[in-house]
Amino acid sequence: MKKETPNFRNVTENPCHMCMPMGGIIPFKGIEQSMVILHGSQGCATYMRRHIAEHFNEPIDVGSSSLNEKGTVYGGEQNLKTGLDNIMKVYRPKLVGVLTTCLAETIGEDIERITSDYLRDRGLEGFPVVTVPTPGYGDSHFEGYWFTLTRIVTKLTQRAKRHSRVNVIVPNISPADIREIKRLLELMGVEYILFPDFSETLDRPFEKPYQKIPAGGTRTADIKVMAGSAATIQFGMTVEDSMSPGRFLQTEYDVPLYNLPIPMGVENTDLFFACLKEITGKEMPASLRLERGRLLDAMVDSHKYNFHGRSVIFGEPELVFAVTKTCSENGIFPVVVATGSRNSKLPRLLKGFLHELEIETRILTSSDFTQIRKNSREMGANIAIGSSEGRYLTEKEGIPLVRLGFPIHDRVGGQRLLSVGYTGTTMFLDRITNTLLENKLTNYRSSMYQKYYKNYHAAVPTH
Amino acid sequence: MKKETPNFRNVTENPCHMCMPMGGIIPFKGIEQSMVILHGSQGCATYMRRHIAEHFNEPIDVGSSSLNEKGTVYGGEQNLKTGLDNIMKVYRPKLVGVLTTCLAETIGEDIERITSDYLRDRGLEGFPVVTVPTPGYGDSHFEGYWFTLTRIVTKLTQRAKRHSRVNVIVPNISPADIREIKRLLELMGVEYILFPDFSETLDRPFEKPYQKIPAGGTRTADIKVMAGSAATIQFGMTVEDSMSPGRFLQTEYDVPLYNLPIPMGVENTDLFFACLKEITGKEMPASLRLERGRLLDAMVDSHKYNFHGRSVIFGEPELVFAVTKTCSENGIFPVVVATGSRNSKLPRLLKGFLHELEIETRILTSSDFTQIRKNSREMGANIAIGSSEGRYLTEKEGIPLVRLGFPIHDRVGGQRLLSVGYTGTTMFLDRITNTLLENKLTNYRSSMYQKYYKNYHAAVPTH
Amino acid sequence: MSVTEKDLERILEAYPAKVKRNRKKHILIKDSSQEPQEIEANTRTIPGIITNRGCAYAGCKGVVLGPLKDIVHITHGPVGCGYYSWLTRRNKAKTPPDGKNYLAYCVTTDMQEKDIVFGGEKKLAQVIDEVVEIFKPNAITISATCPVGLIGDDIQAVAKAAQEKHGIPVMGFNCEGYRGVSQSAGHHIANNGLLEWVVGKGEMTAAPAKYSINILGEYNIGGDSWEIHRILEEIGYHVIAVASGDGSYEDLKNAHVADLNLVQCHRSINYIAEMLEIKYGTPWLKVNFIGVEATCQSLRDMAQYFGDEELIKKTEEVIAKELARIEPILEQYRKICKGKTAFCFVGGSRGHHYQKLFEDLGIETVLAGYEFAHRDDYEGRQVIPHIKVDADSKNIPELHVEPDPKFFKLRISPEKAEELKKKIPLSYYAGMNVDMKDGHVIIDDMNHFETEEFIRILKPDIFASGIKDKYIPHKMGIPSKQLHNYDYSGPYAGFNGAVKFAQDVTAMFTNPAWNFIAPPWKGKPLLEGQLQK
Amino acid sequence: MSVTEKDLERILEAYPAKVKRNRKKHILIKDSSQEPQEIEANTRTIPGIITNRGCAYAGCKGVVLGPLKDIVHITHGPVGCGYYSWLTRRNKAKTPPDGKNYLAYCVTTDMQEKDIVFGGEKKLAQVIDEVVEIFKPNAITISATCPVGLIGDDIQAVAKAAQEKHGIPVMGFNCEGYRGVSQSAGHHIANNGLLEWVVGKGEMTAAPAKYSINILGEYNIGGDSWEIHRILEEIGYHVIAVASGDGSYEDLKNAHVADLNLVQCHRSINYIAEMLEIKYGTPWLKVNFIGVEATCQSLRDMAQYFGDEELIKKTEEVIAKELARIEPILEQYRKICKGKTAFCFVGGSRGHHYQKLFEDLGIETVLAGYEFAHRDDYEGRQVIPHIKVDADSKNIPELHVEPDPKFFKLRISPEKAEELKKKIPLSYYAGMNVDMKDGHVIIDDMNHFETEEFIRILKPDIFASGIKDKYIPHKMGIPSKQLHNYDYSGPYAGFNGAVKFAQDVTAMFTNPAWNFIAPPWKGKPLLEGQLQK
Repeated sequence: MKKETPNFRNVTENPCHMCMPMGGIIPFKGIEQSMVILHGSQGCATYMRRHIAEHFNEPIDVGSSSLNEKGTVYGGEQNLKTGLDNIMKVYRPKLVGVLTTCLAETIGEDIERITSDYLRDRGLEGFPVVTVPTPGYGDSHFEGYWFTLTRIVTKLTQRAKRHSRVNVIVPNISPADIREIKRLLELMGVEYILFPDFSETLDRPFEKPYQKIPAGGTRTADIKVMAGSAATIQFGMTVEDSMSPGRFLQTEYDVPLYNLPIPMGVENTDLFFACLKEITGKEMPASLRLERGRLLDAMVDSHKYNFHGRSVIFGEPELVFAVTKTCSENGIFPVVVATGSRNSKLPRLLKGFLHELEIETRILTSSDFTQIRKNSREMGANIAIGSSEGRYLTEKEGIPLVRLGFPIHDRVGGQRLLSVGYTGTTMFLDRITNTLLENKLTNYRSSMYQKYYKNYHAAVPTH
Repeated sequence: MKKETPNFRNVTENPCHMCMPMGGIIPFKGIEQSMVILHGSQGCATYMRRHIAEHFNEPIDVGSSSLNEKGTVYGGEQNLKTGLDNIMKVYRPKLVGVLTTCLAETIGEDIERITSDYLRDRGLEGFPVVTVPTPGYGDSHFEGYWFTLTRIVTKLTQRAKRHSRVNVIVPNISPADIREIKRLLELMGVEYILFPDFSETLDRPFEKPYQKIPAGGTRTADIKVMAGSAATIQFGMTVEDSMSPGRFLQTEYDVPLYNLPIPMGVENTDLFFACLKEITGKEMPASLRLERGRLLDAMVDSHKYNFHGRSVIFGEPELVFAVTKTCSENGIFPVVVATGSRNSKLPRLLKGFLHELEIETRILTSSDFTQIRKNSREMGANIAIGSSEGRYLTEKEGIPLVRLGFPIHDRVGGQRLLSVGYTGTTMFLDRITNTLLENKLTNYRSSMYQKYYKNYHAAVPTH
Repeated sequence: MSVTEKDLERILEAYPAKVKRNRKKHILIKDSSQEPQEIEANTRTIPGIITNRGCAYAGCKGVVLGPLKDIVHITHGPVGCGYYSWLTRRNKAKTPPDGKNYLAYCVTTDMQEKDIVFGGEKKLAQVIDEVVEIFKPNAITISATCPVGLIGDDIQAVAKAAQEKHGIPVMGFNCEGYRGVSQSAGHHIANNGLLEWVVGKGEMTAAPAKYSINILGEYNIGGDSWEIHRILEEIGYHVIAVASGDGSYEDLKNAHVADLNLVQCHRSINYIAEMLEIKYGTPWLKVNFIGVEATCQSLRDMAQYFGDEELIKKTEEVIAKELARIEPILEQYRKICKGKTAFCFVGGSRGHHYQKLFEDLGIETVLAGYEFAHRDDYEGRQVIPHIKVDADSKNIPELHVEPDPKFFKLRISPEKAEELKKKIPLSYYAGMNVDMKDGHVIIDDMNHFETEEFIRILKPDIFASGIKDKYIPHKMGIPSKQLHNYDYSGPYAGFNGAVKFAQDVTAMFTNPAWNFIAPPWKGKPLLEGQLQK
Repeated sequence: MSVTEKDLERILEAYPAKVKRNRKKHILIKDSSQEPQEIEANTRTIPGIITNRGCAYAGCKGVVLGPLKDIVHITHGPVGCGYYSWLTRRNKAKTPPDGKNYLAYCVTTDMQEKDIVFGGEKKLAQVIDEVVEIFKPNAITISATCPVGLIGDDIQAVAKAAQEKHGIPVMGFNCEGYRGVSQSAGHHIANNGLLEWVVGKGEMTAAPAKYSINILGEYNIGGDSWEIHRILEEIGYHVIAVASGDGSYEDLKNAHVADLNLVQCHRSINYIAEMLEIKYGTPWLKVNFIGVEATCQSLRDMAQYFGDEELIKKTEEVIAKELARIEPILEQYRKICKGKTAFCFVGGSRGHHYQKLFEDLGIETVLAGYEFAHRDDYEGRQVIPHIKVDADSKNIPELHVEPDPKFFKLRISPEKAEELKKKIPLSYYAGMNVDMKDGHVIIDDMNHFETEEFIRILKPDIFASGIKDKYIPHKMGIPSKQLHNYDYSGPYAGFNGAVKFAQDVTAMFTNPAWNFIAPPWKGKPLLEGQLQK
């Protein structure tokens, strides 16, 4: 069974989450020809660009209204308008996102009003500016991501004629994962609107000439008609209704919502296909059945190694949920499951299946790496799954880390990591199994010696 | 520049190659409903099944004529015929391969005559039995593989009406690599006969009921008409003409031969597509151009880590050639390139591009791991690329190993390793780069300390 | 489930008539009312049957010689055989202080076509020279593969000359793959050599400590031998030599001074045990350290042999302590394992030994057999005089030994021996059959086809065998455990090994992947209820 | 290639008129006939321009305070800022024997909405209590982020109370992100605090050894400081303290006893250097350990300062030895680098320093600039009196210091100082502009758009900046080197650093991936000749 371990401390020591506007930037990078500006101190935009760029190895252009002390007193309206002017002129975007920061929120900036005035003043009525209040103290980057999606849909989507396409709303997964989901949809013959689609924009192919805003991203015209879609599939089990774009489309426009886990692991991926079948009536093609079969074959074969795995899984709630499920399916017992978010759905959802495992799982929300480390040690975790920050678990506790999620900055290819669908799950599992094997074989001799040879050696006379 | 380092010793210490019939088994596993029997001691079949099964994690059914001492004196004809009887009865194959072993060859068994007699006696004229003389002392498993392909084509292919399909003949790459090549061909809209196709047979999806001979494999009907194909693309640059199925088809049936390197690395993959364009006139689709662009992007980004790589590459000549090229393209300087095969084409081909690198590369043929290890140490190799046997380079010399090729028995998923095409190359490179990074970061502190801190520390008074 | 004669008939129907007749003799349905039931074993393998048997070379170099760590084992032949027997048995060995542990090395003459045509003796001699120079081993073995015998290379002459030249033992083994009918021939050949060339060559004249023993037929796969050592030494035994897991030339040469030989793998090593008794007077005792009950029984038998009250007491103390420690753990695993059924088809002794361990966990073995055993391994040593030696086995030279004038010493009186034999398996092995239950299947040299068929009928919960047949049951949805290399796990011997085995086996039953083997696109739409809509 | 005024005009045309006017003042085309050329710097960033500048918090906690290893640095604010400044500067530090190295930790109060509404002082005080209990650091800093100042949390009061409670220094820094116009404001705030609360708090009253020095403005990125130490200590210098790479509270509190302060990064640390001179009488010398020639010059300047013949001789010996060692290596790299051109847009000093290293390799810097420098960093300190302090900078408190009654000691006479100033940059920095060649571009606060445009015109062979702008040139086919975190390489300082840099840069030029940037489906069918048909 599992238990929840509260974090009783005031201090956050080595955080496992980032701030809300950080999460809000990513969705805008997944809309075609879109730009984003943060209303606040310029340091916010700089820090976040730095971190996103380091993960994706891409230029991450994010504007800032560069508020200074004067702005804190008299308001930052003029700064934001100037910022918008410059962005419109230099980038010629088709959509602009405006996110707030601690500063703007604390001084009470009304960005919706400011941007409306701006558009009117400049004669740009109808130009899509999406405002998102994302105070850094509000929630974690996870909520920032989802709330931004909801704001975008709220702003752009209009009542539309019913059509047969399916909305597919994805969480902060890798560009490669998004590409894989698109491949799966195409194999199923499902027409879709995938949102947000940063599969090309945040994993840009080398090409000349350089484009300030990369090609790709969900078309705004498509977002507009999401209200008329046959259904919404949203990989957002852990998302609160108030920041759920799928829920919004359901409530506002009666688009049936299938809220699913990220299709990682057999059961979650089956669910995705079952759902597609329910919506479209289409059957899984033979090639996908083969992929599923190969995953099962791999699971059967690797279990002899996997069942030695005691995993600590950390990061954004949605990914953590899917990884925990995948680990459970493979006997890689999740002993610590943690997120820096306050998310309240995650523990409930985890309990939904963890009770079947006859082990203790510690579920940590609002957690930090110091708490995660302590619990990992206590629970004897021997494999960590999550972002690069987990390297401290390796350095301090000798727990090897399988990198997954965001950010990955001490290895290459985080943006290319494939982990969804049957084939992606197989790849993910092979990474896990081989890390367990590597660790076991590296430590094998010393531990074998400790366990079985020491006494023998001591007792045998040397001759 | 590079130099060839001969192996002056008589002893083979930790071999880097296996015997010829081992290589001959794999192609038969890539033909639909085919079985194979080794004519010789039963230990040969047992040992080889064991090794192939451990790599692929699949049942590997290979018959043996189980020759014993009596057979060595009176010949093994009766044993082979009985063996064929049993295989025909129990497996009901559509094709049977007969490979010889040291024993059969040394006592001079004429398997072509024996099997002809057998088919006539049993009234099975026309049933395809492909005989392949593969003495264990003849050549390495690499030559066994190619010679077997040539024998299969020689036996099965018949003059045929010209058609537009393209023969694609693949070396001993992973099932995942074969699937990827098929995906690329399909994206290009090229109709093909891929031979041998063990992409499903040696990486079987879990499915019930169990089939003795798995579904999949090149259809014999397709092999029959390879003589009428528009062209042959053969990934066999290092293959001698005498064992080149592509050369045979060219000489015998005028099928144009495009002998190419394995499509691994930008240049080799470009060559594949250029070749497909030349044959079919078809252009690379946009989606593949994106894949290529992402590979280039990854190459540019990762070079800052890769150029610290000094690689030792070992294994079968064809794979070694492609990997060496890929490493060179990425600044992962190949300092030792080795094969256990006597292959004479490999050194010549390597010199064709290695001269551009201003480094010494040691090229070793007929090599063993003791020689590879010695040369790796002398050349300061810091990354090894090849089969599991290279683990001795890790254990003894601290050189981390990126597993690739056959066999991989100390990690899972060798059969699922994807390394060809633009995307496969990207995955391969990420494995390399991350291994270099892992090794660097693990050893970073101690080496930084050694280089820069030691003196400082010694000189500073402790206070 | 059980197999009826009718089922058997139906299975064998797939074969040609002659094969059917042959195979039928290798398969028994245990029926204690019919005892003794005779089984055919150690006869030629049928060609084209996908057997799991290996060859004489595999038995000689691969099994018996290979684990001796301070010896460099040269495979004389083309490259394959050496490569394929390179560390594949997972015999573990601790490197001694002098560093002489060559197990990680595969050394071969890698014969080429020209060597076949012109003979390989010269190359072999050169390789020996190089090996001496590179490794400075305590001894060298040469194992011949198929072509060597055929082309007439005289490896014994080369060995003799090299031994004189280098002053270390150089031993030739004519274990060409075609000799005999399975690896069993190789065990025999290896054992003859070890007895002739190694045992008795040491300087010791008497046991260096009380309760000095040898362990024969224990190969330290996955560390088994280390666990056995741990237990024996805690009780107070002194192990002189092990043949051959974590063994060495240096130890084995003094094996003649032990007071008792334990025989773990009867099939592979009984030759040596017998000959040691004749030559040096050391009795042998059949033991089985696989399984908790079996281990306890073996320890008690050993104590009985020595008959010392202190030893008996200490034995019981150790057993009690170990059981108190492991039983609560095993009990947890038993909850899951209990009532399950197994196939146990392994080697030449494990097929029997592991039944005991399965039994400890409440798992019943419903089919068992050996790859390369002889009739005595099934029916007990009493049948040995009645076994008809076939042509293939006749070709394996028999070593005839006599009491050693210098070292022979009667350890126990003939009377005492007779008395003990009534209580403990001294110089005796009763075979597997006696332990099998009525209705269960005993099968010799089971092949892939039969494996599949018997699984379909008996639907075992676990299949224990090796890597070659591992994936057939896997693909049929049955967990499959390699008992040759333990799936890179182990040790499985002794008390700690039993716990490890219980853990591994339980994990196989609880592998959640099995939950998915009924694909969701077949059967009822079980997922819809889960869709949050 | 060079940029003409017309080019410049064309580039700036893309901006709204007001922005164009503003940006034009930040860009110079060097023209020595026009000297002095004035540049605008350290003024407000234009909103919506994708600047590379950070904020005051980044400069204070991220740059100056962060590397002090025995202090726990608490970020008081919401979680982001602490997270984003967590080890991202790659300041290396060796853990001292007492284990007090907290660089790997990110500690924050992680303010929540309720803290914003009700104030965060109480939580901050609790966090300090916990930090003291968990870490037992030598000191604690508190760095405030944006909301803290706005909601009126009095971190100084909290710090003071905590200092009294725990008996260790607890220092509050009001470095809210909106203060000043860039991270430069943060440097100033941090330095004021360190001077007021740390330096002079140690027990030392006199330098413990001859040639005792401090190194200021050296952050040990990638191990730079260690290489500098290696050289200095070989010559015979004794380093008291470093501000702040691999530095510590324990060292810094005795910084007042040094006889000379070296200033590496003029921008971030000149405040401290000046104040140390006023307060303790320690002169400062501008040095540059980036580049071989620059390092030699700096070492010679130092020796001149002390004026000791032995020291001068030893300095020359060390220089000669090092050059003899590294020059042959550098010569190899020069063959590839020579004649190439660079952009060098970094920080507040590196934009100048690295030009020297590029020059060592034969690479000409055709565009250079700083993110957050002031006019003196471009034009030289002589302009300081003429700099118009704008409203934003006025808000940063100025610390006014006076000679310390206890520790002030004149190190050299005013006459000697004047004499030295003619030869060495004592208390002086001449700025970057003087080293730039005519026609080359000097640019302040360059943004992504300008980066792209200038690359198109000047086509440099290498672009040196940071991670945020790294991938623009990459995507344009230009190698790009991060000089903030060195792309996880380094050190680049001193002699060994120069070799490392040469190696890294050469590798970028020879990256074979560039060969493929002209895709084969465009242009001539170059591959067909290679097809073996």
